[in-house]
Amino acid sequence: MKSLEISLPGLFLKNPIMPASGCFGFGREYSGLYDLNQLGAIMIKATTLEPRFGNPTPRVAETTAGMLNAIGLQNPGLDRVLNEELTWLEQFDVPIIANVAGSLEEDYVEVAKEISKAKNVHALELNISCPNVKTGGIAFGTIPEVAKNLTKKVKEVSEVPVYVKLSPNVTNIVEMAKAVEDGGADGLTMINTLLGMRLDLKTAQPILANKSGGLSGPAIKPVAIRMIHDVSQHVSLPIIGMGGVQSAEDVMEYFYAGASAVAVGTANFVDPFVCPKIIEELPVLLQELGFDHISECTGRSWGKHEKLAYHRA
Amino acid sequence: MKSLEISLPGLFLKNPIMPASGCFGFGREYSGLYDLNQLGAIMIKATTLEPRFGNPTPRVAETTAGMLNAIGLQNPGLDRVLNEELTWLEQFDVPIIANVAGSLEEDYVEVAKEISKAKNVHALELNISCPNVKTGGIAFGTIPEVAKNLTKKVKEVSEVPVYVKLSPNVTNIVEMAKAVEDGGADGLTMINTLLGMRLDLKTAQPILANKSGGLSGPAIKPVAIRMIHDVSQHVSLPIIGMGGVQSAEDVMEYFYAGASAVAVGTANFVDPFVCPKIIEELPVLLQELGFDHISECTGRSWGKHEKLAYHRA
Amino acid sequence: MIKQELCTVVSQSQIAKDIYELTLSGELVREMNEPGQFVHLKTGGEFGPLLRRPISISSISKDTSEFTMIYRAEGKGTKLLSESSSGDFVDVLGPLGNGFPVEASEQGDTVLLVGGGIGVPPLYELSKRLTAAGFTVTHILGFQNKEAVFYEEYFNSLGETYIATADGSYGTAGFVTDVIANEGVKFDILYACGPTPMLRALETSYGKNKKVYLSLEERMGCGIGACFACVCHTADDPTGYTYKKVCSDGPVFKAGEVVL
Amino acid sequence: MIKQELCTVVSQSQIAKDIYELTLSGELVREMNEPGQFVHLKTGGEFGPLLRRPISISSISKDTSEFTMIYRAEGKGTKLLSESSSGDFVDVLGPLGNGFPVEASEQGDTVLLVGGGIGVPPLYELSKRLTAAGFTVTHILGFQNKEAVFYEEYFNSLGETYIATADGSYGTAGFVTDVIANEGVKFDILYACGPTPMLRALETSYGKNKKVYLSLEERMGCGIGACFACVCHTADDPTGYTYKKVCSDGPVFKAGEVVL
Ligand SMILES: Cc1cc2nc3c(=O)[nH]c(=O)nc-3n(C[C@H](O)[C@H](O)[C@H](O)COP(=O)(O)OP(=O)(O)OC[C@H]3O[C@@H](n4cnc5c(N)ncnc54)[C@H](O)[C@@H]3O)c2cc1C
Ligand SMILES: Cc1cc2nc3c(=O)[nH]c(=O)nc-3n(C[C@H](O)[C@H](O)[C@H](O)COP(=O)(O)OP(=O)(O)OC[C@H]3O[C@@H](n4cnc5c(N)ncnc54)[C@H](O)[C@@H]3O)c2cc1C
Ligand SMILES: Cc1cc2nc3c(=O)[nH]c(=O)nc-3n(C[C@H](O)[C@H](O)[C@H](O)COP(=O)(O)O)c2cc1C
Ligand SMILES: Cc1cc2nc3c(=O)[nH]c(=O)nc-3n(C[C@H](O)[C@H](O)[C@H](O)COP(=O)(O)O)c2cc1C
Ligand code: FES
Ligand code: FES
Repeated sequence: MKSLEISLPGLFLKNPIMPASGCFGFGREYSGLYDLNQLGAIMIKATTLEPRFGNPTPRVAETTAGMLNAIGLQNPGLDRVLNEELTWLEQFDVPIIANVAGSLEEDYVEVAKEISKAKNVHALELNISCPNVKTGGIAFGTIPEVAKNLTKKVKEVSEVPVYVKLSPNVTNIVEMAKAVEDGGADGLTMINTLLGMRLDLKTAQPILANKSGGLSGPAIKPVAIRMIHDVSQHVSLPIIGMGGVQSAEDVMEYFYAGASAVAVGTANFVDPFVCPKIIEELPVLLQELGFDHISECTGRSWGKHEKLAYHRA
Repeated sequence: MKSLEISLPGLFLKNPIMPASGCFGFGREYSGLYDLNQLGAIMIKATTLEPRFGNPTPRVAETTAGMLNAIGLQNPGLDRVLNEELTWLEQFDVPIIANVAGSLEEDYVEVAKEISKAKNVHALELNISCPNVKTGGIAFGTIPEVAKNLTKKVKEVSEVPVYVKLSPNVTNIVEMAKAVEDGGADGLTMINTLLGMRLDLKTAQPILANKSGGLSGPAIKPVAIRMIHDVSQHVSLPIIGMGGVQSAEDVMEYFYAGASAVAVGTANFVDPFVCPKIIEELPVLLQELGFDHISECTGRSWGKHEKLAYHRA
Repeated sequence: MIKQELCTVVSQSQIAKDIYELTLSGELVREMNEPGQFVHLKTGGEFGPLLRRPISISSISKDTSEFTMIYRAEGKGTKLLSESSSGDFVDVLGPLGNGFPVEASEQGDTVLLVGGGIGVPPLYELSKRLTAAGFTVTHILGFQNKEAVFYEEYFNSLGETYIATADGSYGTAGFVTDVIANEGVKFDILYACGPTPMLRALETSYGKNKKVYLSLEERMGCGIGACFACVCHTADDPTGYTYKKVCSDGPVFKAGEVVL
Repeated sequence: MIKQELCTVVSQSQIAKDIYELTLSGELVREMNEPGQFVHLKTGGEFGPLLRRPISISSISKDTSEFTMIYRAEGKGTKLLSESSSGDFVDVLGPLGNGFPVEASEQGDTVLLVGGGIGVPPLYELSKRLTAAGFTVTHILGFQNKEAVFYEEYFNSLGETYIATADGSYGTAGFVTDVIANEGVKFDILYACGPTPMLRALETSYGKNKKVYLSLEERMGCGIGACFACVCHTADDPTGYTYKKVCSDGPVFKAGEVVL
């Protein structure tokens, strides 16, 4: 499908659809359901320096057209991600985007340095926006200067392009985007989850053991579209958009807003085959709408009609 | 229904249910459908000094489990609200909460001063959070110091208690709440709408003429609950909660989070009889859950079990 | 008076490409007195799309307490609605708004009804009432293409009926305004419903010299006048703050009353 | 292998207060090999609640390609599911997880099955297989009250069956553990499914000396092991970072394997 090929810093994507970090593990489970080679890329679960168990359960709760999660960055740690998960993923011809998380700057830097050396890791996704960890995370994702410095430090060590994942829980998302652009980011991914909470009718207590969690799913799509629409006009970085994507139509909306690729999170839980389905439907929809190539759609809502060439090097 | 009576600064409510500002006009239309005397209070449409036409249409768009609006504070202006709408509302034995908006500090102060003199206006709701006006609005709702000063100025002239309506579009809602508490606010109302956008599949353009709008409805409820849960533990002001309320169960969740009354917005469009329905169902649900009085529910999610007495005077 | 009621589906059938005819029965039919009013429908129950959908009433049968609508199943709500079948319930709020003034047609007037696409339906009840009152009524109905045409026979049985299609696949090729010009259609009073560009063209050509009534469309929230979603400027204050609400002041306005 | 399929409702009926028995047919029944596995159901289609609901398989009929579930209609999803009737479709993902190991029962073992509330259903298929394999099976089933009791006769026909109700309105008053103590029930191997406090009590009393298998419940996202929603600590590293996923490593674990 030539009409879906997209080239972004570090990434040549056969199509612009990829599972979002944390919603696809390291791909093993979904590989039992369909051929992962169909995917444009895979954003693997956040990796931290040390293994993490994450938060107590319950870790998920349903909301109207959304869900809350407070997984708490559970992952087997850098070494096992490198030696077990990434090596396992080598069997697929799919670029991996490694989601990098931590509590301290040093952690981020260390993980970024090592994981960016992996053969199939073509880009990093710097997770400065996880709402579910008590330390560190929040300042990185909400204070422009802190975000910029972290980006800079990570850029210094990373062997692949660095995308920074923005949090929607800020007053001014454009300011955050500009800060990480200044810090040398190669791209943005947005949005991470909105902070939310649900209380149980009978116990009056939060359903999540962690009390609050991150809201994802269709409910947040309009928030993401607004942010991408604004950010894409103020920075010159490519954006991988996400938040409530469930269909090829949703993908189009993200492109129009200013995205150059799209990640699918929560929808994988609703329909485990959603990614290949969207990949199949997208070229048909493109044609119906009169486009030759998906890249023509990026930024259409604000008049960016020409094809985009992002490669800097 | 004694079990639903709530007393808040300026307000003696026969029940804690009221239509939210902008979702009920000045009550005329709904008065043709049911007896407005059933309502705990009415939050009337934002009033500005001068009449305003608002934004071009389309002004509303649907999203999954939510809607966007960009009405742009259309209203007939202070004089006509005073002389036509509020006098008309005098026929009902229902306290009115007047939503006060403006572009400049002086406007807010002037409107607050005059409208607070109206016989049936028992409290003001200072709207520092409307996402749909280009000037003024945003700084008032996102910069703590600015919000505090505005609150102070309005408090100086208002003849009734002042509730400040907080915007969810901020990094730190607790900081905003504390600022307006410092400014002398008597209470908080939260949340206003989240900024959002929808794009049309065929035209690639925003559906709203104003491009972005405010997201309301069930989609945003978890965001509101989280914010009220956090704010209610850090300020000692009573909170009127809102965002996606559709049922008596939703009302309970708001009380558990820390609200002392609840406003119903978007749901009025879905079911114009939703307010009286909730008012009817609430005492039954309360009893099922084992409560004698609704005030026992406020703040239960974080352990505030005792009855609350808010009156300061 | 406006009522909310769970009405029963009497029948539903597809009558053209993506176009459905839905007949409901309910007590609120008693309240339906004018042609051109609309109802606000909740499609799909608790888990359906959030907002109601405004749909015009296309015919009213007081005897049987039934009314009919014709709509295009295009988006989520109307598609869901098209799945309901006889015996199902539909949550209806209505009747809403002010319809076409039949009484504006005076003895001897030649009446022209112009409809475009899903603006055609409310003209049916209007035409029935006008012809019943003895007026000679001409209809010009515009559609995208042949597949989209509906109710031609129905209108034909009430008066002369011209069909125009944008792609020329049926009837006259072009717009309804082309038909008026080409066929030299004469009239004293015009009632129209359809896309805004069509209404605008009609207003420009005939608004000054004829009696012209136009039914507008706008995205709605409440449908009853409370939310200010559907306002338009008045013609005498086109950039000021006076306004009309399409849902409760309209949807039918006299040409020259509001800015289209 | 895990499949996703639109299965057809063969029958649905209410069998106790808020409790429904739902039989579906579909090709994925071929993949159902162990008692105690579950399926993940999308209730209500596109506009239903977002997440799937995990429900245990209570019996499997390979001949007819049908399987049965028993569930409590309490929240939005299960209530919606209870409205579907024969001929409707239900979107099923499954079979999921690892069930009860029938093969852990060795010749001569006396088998005890303990179920609490909506933990009872998966024991039915298990009991059928165990009795078919010649084991003597005793059942102890705990419910809230008389109205909530279901499948007593079914279990009775397979082996001795005790019922306990929390409010004493039927059978023994109290918990399933009281029944074991009071009736002096003897067993070599125990399979249980029900609320965590019940499982914990059983593990404490018998986990060390008997073969005990427990089926856990946890809120789920994906249901297939990808999202880390449903993890629990392993018993040998109760505060560390080793874990098991209830959905894909469980839901059945050997007592002492994970922290309840
Ligand atoms: C007074 C009035 C009378 C109408 N009468 C008819 C009729 O008789 N037959 C008919 O087919 N259509 C009629 N329409 C248009 C009809 O309301 C829309 O086609 C319908 O709401 C679209 O809903 P959807 O679920 O298909 O689309 P979606 O795209 O799912 O709708 C999303 C949202 O946008 C709104 N919307 C989308 N398109 C329109 C539109 N053109 N006008 C107003 N709101 C829109 C919907 O109401 C909903 O809130 C009328 C509109 C108005 C205002
Ligand atoms: C492996 C497994 C097997 C199960 N088997 C059965 C069965 O055979 N029969 C039966 O009646 N129930 C069973 N349950 C519990 C069942 O999943 C819940 O009762 C159901 O999900 C509640 O959905 P709802 O729509 O009624 O509630 P809602 O309150 O609308 O659910 C909201 C969300 O919370 C989740 N949730 C709520 N309660 C539970 C719970 N107790 N366990 C897990 N998730 C929950 C739902 O899945 C959903 O995501 C099982 C649970 C698990 C984990
Ligand atoms: C269960 C779950 C786990 C997640 N884990 C991560 C994570 O580890 N790292 C990360 O950057 N984002 C994580 N996210 C956020 C998603 O990648 C995505 O940004 C968000 O869910 C919005 O997309 P969606 O609405 O399609 O789910 C997680 C989301 C969910 C629902
Ligand atoms: C159409 C519309 C108009 C609104 N107008 C106002 C307004 O004038 N002033 C205000 O403070 N809030 C206004 N709001 C916000 C609501 O009062 C409320 O805070 C918000 O919609 C969340 O509640 P809901 O989800 O129940 O609608 C408006 C909301 C809607 C949907
Ligand atoms: S739709 Fe609410 S005022 Fe017209
Ligand atoms: S539910 Fe997703 S890992 Fe178990």
